[in-house]
Amino acid sequence: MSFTIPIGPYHPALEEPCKVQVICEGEIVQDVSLSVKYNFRGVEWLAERRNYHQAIALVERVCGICSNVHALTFCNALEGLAGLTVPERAQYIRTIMVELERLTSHALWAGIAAEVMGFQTLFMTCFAMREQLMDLLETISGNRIHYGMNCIGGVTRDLANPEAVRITVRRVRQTVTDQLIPLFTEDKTIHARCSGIGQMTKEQAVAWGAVGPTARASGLTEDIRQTSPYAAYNQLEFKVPVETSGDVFARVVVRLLEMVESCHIVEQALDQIPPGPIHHGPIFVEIPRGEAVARAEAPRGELFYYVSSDGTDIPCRVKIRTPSFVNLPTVRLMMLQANLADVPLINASIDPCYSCTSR
Amino acid sequence: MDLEEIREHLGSMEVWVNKAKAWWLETPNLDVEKMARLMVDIGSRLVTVTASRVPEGEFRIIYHWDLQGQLLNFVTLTHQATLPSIMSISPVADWIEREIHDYFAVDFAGRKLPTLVLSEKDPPGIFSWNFLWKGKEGGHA
Amino acid sequence: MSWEKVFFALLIFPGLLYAVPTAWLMLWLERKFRARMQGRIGPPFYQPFFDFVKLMAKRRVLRPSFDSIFMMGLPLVSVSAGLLALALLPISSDSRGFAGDLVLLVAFLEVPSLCSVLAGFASRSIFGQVGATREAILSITYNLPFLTAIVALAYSAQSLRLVDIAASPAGGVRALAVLTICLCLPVKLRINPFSVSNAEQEIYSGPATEFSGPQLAMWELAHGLEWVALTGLVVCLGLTFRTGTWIGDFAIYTSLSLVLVILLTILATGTARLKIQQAARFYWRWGMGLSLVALILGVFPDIERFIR
Amino acid sequence: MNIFSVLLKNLRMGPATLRFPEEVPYPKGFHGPVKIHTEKCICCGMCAYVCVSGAVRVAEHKDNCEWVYSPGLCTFCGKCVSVCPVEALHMAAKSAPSYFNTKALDEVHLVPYSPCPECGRPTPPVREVLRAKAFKGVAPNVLVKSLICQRCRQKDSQRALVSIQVKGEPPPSRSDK
Repeated sequence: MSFTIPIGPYHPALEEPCKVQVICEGEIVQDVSLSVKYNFRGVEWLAERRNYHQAIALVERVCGICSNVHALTFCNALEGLAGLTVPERAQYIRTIMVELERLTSHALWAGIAAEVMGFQTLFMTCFAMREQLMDLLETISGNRIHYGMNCIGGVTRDLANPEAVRITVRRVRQTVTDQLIPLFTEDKTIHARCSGIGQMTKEQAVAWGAVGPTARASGLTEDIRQTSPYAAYNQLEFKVPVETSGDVFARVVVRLLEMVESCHIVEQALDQIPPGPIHHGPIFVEIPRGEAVARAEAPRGELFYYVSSDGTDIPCRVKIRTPSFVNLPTVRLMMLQANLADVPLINASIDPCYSCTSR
Repeated sequence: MDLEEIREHLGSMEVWVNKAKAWWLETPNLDVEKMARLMVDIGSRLVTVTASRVPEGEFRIIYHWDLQGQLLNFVTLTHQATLPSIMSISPVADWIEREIHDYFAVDFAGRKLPTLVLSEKDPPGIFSWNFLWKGKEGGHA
Repeated sequence: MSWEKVFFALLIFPGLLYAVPTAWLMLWLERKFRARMQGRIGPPFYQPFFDFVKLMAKRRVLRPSFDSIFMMGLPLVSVSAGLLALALLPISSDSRGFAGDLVLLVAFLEVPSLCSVLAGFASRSIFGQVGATREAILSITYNLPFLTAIVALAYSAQSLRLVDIAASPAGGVRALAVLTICLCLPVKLRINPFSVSNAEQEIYSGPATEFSGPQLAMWELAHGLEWVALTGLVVCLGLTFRTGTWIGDFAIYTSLSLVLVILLTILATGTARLKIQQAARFYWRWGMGLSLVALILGVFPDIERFIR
Repeated sequence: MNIFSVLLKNLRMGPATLRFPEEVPYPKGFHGPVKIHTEKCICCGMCAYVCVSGAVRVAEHKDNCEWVYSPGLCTFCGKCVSVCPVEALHMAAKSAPSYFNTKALDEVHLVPYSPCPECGRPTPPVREVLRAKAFKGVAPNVLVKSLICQRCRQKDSQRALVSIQVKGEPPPSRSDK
């Protein structure tokens, strides 16, 4: 006897409205249909009706967790269009901000994953660590989320207290290496829940265009920070963690190792950051006619922006391709023949962001 | 396979243009399925497809492909707001084509296009729903 | 047992007047201790009582009359079964019991789980049904080792009276059997790592998904009484020592029950939820193994003597 | 590290959370509601131009300019503060109080116009900060012109054009432009 279980639109395991309709035979999943339309706000449509300065603040609100990288990529596209060079110091500040944001995002994900497994204590540990990062970002930018740091041609605020960043990052790295990595990889109950479920092969990952940690857990090595560097990434050294088993456990490991790498990047950037201006100069930059694309490695994977301009102060077309938009369809492949108990965990393992997906 | 070979294989008379670290090829009559098959065969990944309006009532469609870190953009135009679907060649296109259908009512021939971001009852093509916008262009209402 | 004693046991100690506050105390202790271990403050001690009052004051959801009979009746049955089970426990040395009260106790302890399965199906929610299915499967899984352990205890004491079992000398059989019962506690109380039938992130609260207001309050109370009854059972069967005075027995019984609650909370806080197959495998392997050894030792006491 | 050692550590360290009325101090440079120094404002309307949610609005009247701010609409992005050419805006170091009605916290500030030194008509004020920034190294006789109203400035340039014409250039015909 097969029966249909609607997981969502409102469900304790999903932070945002999304409906995963699961058709089960017993507790074995036979078919899955996804519906992501509950968060649609028409950001692309709205961006065509606002000037560039308003659009930066608007695209920052596509997502609450990876907000800064949205504004950064949009500004990168506009700077490419206008042919601006951004001062070195601004590039480093941007790098530090996106890496801190990646840490925050991965800490949130690790917490949610633990919560979905029913491991509340680990959830609390992750969120206690995330809280330190949020406080740090608040002292840098003035806001806990939606930092508003990027503008065309640079950043709006200088890094006032690099020592505070260094101290927090060191503490976070210690928490990750001493607590999170051993807990996630050695705990028996977590191992029992994570390994061997939600498999995605390398071929499937390529065909479905998976990006970011989801793809890297399946053996792809692609990372936009290395393949086409932006901000200050071409001057920094870092590894890209890759796992080959393609299951939920691999995705856990990839993200945990990425957190360590992010700490490493921030520390390097703090060492190398040059003094100088943080802004290109004039506040109002004329955007010439034309079109440009920009890509960045958001916490969830490759983020893509396309901007076309007709010479006025309002963009002609803004296209946003978020990482979750290509990662979410792969969930269906992972869920087939899985156990009903694993469905929320598989869904959470790709770190889905529904407000990014439907925008 | 380098850029020129791709261009020759597609039979395009245009030239590759480099704009802001990405390569662009404008071909109004691009054979989309042939392009998709070629790109999949050389191990490229479909990043996304962008649609935008052009004055003649048609749509400008850009296929963005990632080839070993390089971004290749194939620009083409729709014919009577229709293009062949590449979903059977590259499964990523499934959601992408559905989203473009929701936004611009562009038809992708050869597949069903259920709504993705809109609810089932809504007519596709929100970018032409002018009744939504009462404020003056560019400012906040 | 005289009528006065029955009423005393049912209504005062260890029945209604003692059990209900203790149930709330245990629910609070579990929440508070878990909060402290997670670095949080946790609720004040009157929180479960306030929760109960608040739920009782909530408006009832209108349902077809037959459904609401079931949905109010099942938690009430569950609460009464918990109280009855408590009344049977041989807490102090002067409790007498009657022949065969062990069988009755086991039956009463199983009623809440049965009610939960029925409630899940009666609620007509898909999550309730999945939760009920899981609860039913688990109940088969853990009852086999649980019952085998009880049988081993009864066999070694040569009696079906709880008092006789509690008074029987300590030994390998009794230790193994009580250990098996301890193993079954987390799954009977539906806490981590065996909170499969009420897995919040998968199927909301399982069988109790559709319950609200006074009905839910009764479920919460029944759950609290399960805590009191099951920890009490382990203390009564595991503790060979009785002080002889009523007040001393009471103090030892209560404090050991609370210690057991804390131990269970540590287990629940330090683990992730297992899948139903993994939970079943655990009980078939470890629970069954332990209880079978206990049963063999109980049936052939010579082996134990031989080992000694 | 074992999970149980984490539990033990948490027990030893005590709770990391706070009970409700207690709160952590706001960091320096926190993005709170926007505040204005009306005596610095030049009514340029930059803040309203960059505001994404329409929380900051500037309305020009005959003899003053109205600066309206709705914290209920504000996204606290700080764009208006960073584009203000005269640093008339800053952000409070405390978050806005909670509200039931988005309009409850609305603030209206009037920036009075100063009279034009030439014609006496009210004109948007010109501040020394901006003059020092924008007219750096300009001859003093031109610097005086930065204070006059737009109308007088138009008249001024027309007068200058006329004086050029007198020197012998043919006047531009209408059809040319």
